[in-house]
Amino acid sequence: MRQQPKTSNQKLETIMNHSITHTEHRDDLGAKMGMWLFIFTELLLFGGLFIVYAVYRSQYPDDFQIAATQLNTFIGTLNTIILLVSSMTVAMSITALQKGNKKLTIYLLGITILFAIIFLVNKYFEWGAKFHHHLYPGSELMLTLKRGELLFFSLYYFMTGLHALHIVVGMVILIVVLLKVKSGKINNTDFVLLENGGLYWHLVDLIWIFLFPLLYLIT
Amino acid sequence: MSNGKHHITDYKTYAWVLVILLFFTALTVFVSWFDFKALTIAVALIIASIKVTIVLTYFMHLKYDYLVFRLMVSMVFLLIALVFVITFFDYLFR
Amino acid sequence: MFGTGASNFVEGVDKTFFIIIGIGALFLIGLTMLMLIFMIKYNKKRHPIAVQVKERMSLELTWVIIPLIIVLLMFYYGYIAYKPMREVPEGALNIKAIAKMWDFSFEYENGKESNTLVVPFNKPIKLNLFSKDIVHSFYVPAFRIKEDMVPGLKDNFMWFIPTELGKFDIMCAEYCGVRHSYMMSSVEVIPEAEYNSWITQIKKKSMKEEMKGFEILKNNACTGCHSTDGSKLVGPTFKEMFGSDVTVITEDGKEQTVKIDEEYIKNSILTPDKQVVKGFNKGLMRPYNEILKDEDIKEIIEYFKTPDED
Amino acid sequence: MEYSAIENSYFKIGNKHKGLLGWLTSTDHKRIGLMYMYAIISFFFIGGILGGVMRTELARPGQDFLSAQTYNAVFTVHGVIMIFLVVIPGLAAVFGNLFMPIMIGARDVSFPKLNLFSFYIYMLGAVLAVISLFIGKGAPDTGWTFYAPYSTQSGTNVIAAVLAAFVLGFSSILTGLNFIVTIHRLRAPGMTWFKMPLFPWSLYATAWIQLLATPIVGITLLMLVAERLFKIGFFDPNLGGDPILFQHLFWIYSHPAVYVMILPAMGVITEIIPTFAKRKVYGYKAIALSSVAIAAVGYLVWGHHMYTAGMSGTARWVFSFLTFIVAVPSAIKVFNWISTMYKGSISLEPPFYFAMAFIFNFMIGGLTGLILGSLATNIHVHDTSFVVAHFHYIVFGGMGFAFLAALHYWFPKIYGRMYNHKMANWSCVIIFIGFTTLYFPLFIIGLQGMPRRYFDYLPQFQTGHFISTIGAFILGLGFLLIFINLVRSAKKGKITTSNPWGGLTLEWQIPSPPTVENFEEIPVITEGPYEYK
Repeated sequence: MRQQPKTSNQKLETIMNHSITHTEHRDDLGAKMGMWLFIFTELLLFGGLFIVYAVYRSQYPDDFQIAATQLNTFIGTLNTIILLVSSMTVAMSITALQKGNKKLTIYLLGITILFAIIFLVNKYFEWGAKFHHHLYPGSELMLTLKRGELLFFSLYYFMTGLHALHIVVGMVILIVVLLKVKSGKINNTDFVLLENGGLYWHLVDLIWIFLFPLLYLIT
Repeated sequence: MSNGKHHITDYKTYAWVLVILLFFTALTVFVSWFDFKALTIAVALIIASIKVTIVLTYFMHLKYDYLVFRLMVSMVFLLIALVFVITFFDYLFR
Repeated sequence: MFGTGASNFVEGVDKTFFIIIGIGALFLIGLTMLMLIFMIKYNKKRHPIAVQVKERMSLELTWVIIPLIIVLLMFYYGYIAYKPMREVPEGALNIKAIAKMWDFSFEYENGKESNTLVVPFNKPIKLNLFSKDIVHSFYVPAFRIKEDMVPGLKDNFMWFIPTELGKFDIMCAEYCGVRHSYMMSSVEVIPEAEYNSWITQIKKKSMKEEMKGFEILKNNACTGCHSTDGSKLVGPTFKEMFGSDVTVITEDGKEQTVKIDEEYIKNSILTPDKQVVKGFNKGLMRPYNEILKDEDIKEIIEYFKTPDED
Repeated sequence: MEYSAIENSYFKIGNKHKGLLGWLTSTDHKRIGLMYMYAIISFFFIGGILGGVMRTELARPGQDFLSAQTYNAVFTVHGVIMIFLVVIPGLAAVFGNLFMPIMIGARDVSFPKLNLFSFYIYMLGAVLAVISLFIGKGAPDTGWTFYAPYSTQSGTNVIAAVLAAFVLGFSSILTGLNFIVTIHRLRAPGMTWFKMPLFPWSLYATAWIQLLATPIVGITLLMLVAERLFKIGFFDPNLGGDPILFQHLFWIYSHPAVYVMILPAMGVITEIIPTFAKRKVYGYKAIALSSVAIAAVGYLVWGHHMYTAGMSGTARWVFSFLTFIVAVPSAIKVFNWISTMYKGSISLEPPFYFAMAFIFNFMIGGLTGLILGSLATNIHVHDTSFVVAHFHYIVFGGMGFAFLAALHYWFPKIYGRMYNHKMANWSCVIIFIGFTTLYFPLFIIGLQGMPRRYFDYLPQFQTGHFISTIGAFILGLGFLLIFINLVRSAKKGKITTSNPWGGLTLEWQIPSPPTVENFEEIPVITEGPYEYK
């Protein structure tokens, strides 16, 4: 039913040579789809945590509110703003590259990475303060808390910890992207890697948008 | 196979999107000072959902990308919502 | 096929079973026959040229709708037979069933305790289910009932009316560790008059069982692995243990003979794997250094020191 | 002339490296698929031997040659290996990798390097699983379900086993991701969605489950690890946690995981029947869409593993209802398979016998599944050997037989050689008899109240257990026969033509074994995949 030419030996040789130099054919849309699918798994990963949060919040509403007052809303808000602004800069970097402005692209990516570092520094101080007050998983103090408060702080550490891990990963991705822009591997005709790096960074932002009110603002 | 259509978004659009997002951030912080009783969490989640939709649409280019991406994203969010609802068939009626 | 049936739920469960298995068997036999017939009748030898049959939407729809109706029917029967299991009649007799690794115990309304469940014939019984450590499951095959015993879960219950006199097995149906398969007990269904006299006889605890040390051993589920009557379980028995000499195997695999004194008992509670009595496996007991306080260990040693009365 | 096909195939020609290194660094989907196959078959034998050890211990009541602790470790490791290392990657990673790209007319998957990477992640997970047996305080003894709070307390090596499952999940996700993009992007010109063969269709549905369900168990297992390390208290009631929540999260993944196993199996059967009946698949669209329906509804029925777990009454009937709904698309497939045979011209070759055995076993598995889905009867048989029998009928009688069917179906394509048909037919019969003798008695003693995961049992269950153990040995014999037949034929079997069964899907239109790039020219598709004339 389908026309499939019989393979002869000479032709095989050409196939063989072709396969050894095997240049993967470029499929930007496929690459982007792959990134989106990966983002879905990340969403589901955090989705599992949000289910845990929702269940315990429904079981211990009062404890959760009391515990949340101990979090620093100011740092939380600040970090939200940092992430939103960095989301914008990374989105702009794509525009810059599309317009052929390589310098601006690098500049904008640099700013994004800088924001990521500031976010982590903030997080460090925030966690550090809690540790200073002996409020960390496994500490004596934690075990004396009310059950709901204990769960709140456990979730707080687990969720923000996992999120911070994603920030670090995102940062690494952006650094790689930045270097590739610099070397010209990513340019205004082939920039799907930049787009994918940006998508990943936005994912980090998406998750924070939910984490922020659920952890910091329910007082 | 085409390598996707490329829409170039202005810097200005992004700046406006950021302003709107910051506005909603301020709003969610602001409303958290009031007590809406049972609705508190709903209000916070509605604002967060609006923000997430904006990020998805503009920063993540869903508005300009292929329809299939939009379908997939909505399917995934629908699925997460369904899993929540079904899990709570247990916890709300225990 | 089921063995005995001895509660008010047996009829509903068995009926549902036969409805589902009956319809299922009909489909299984019918489709298998069809498969075999086709394999023979349309074999290449007999039927060398295949006839391409046109799809018919109506047929396709038929076998969506008919199975849908059948499964909904099955759901319905399963549901109505199950529904009464969660609706306890008023005036049911309340008994507390407590699981721990690896036994069941029962507490009656007047404070009496027992290791086998004793219930009056033909009276509704409500069991309130508790677990002290991990998830267990209370299963009486003859009654067709089962419910997990979940630590920390409030208002967990099951109920039944025993409809036959006699003794029936209780088994733990949720995997719970080494002695899972030995976590059994039985329900004794006796006539109501007999029950009424049984329930009023509360055996006085022996002096030794009143001791605080024994209470601690029981609450930490030590007695699940260490018997107090001399029988060999997962760990050595506690009976007449104190002061005796035993051969132990140390961490580096050497054999040693030690006298069981206060020091040894304390070490065995805190670091159980350091000196394991020969003939028993290491790694089965957790270190209790975070759970038991020094006072508790003292009480336990006091208990071991006390000789048995009889 | 045909021998040259083997010389010029992906077997002999790889990338710039030669020999073993050429395999280990190959991004060719066929080589990766074959490496998966060898790994999975090895793990299947390890898992099978563990199962045999268990059955032997259970031949009579009382302790025979295992201690209770060892027995518990054996069934845990049997479960972990069989579920995470064998049946979940099984058909998708082996035959999906080997044939899905060819069947849709592509040269490879969308991300070949990622494909090789997921193979290595799989191996890493496998190594972790094996390590968990030997380090620390002994092999894990929690059951493959890792139910909290036992798993947070057990002194054995739970963390390594849990991390193994986590890593393996990651491999599964990446394979799923790769397949979805491949199917979206690399179908040959003219191959619309409804001109795609049904095996890729089933893989597409499977891939979505892999992608969307696996992260949930990933995070759950991470929480379990955190709980063991830091006393976090998510699932420990003493710290306010809820053990039932663990079960919810665990089954949100692990129920759909059953469909990850069975959907590709259904896909394989859907390929085999039309090829041997020489008939167009009856109800192509119904089968394609029922795969998607099973994936979608199947995601939402996890609670039927928990009817007796202490869930609310409402949740119980909701889950029961959804469970019965998901039975319908499975039934549709069976009806369509049998209708495809109607008025066909059936050649009774080994793959077809395996496919028939699959349908029979799958029907028993499915119908007993209805008993488990129904609330009233579930209460009685939940956590008994009835459940054990049921899921082995689905996973082994279903997925396992489909794997064997696929192996015998595509064997000539993979190796370019044919196996001994008579021996293959005999091994099919022996395996079927062994399988039935092994698992059918478990239904009966389960109904009589034999709980699962019991090291020892009451005397009334002895007959059943004894017969079952005999079945295990017959089954082992059958596998030995298959193994001998196939290993011998892979090396020395008769050289075969490119299309020994007369199949119409694309993989039969290229040489056996395929060349490195599959197609010299990407074919243009004009009609559906099963247009027999």
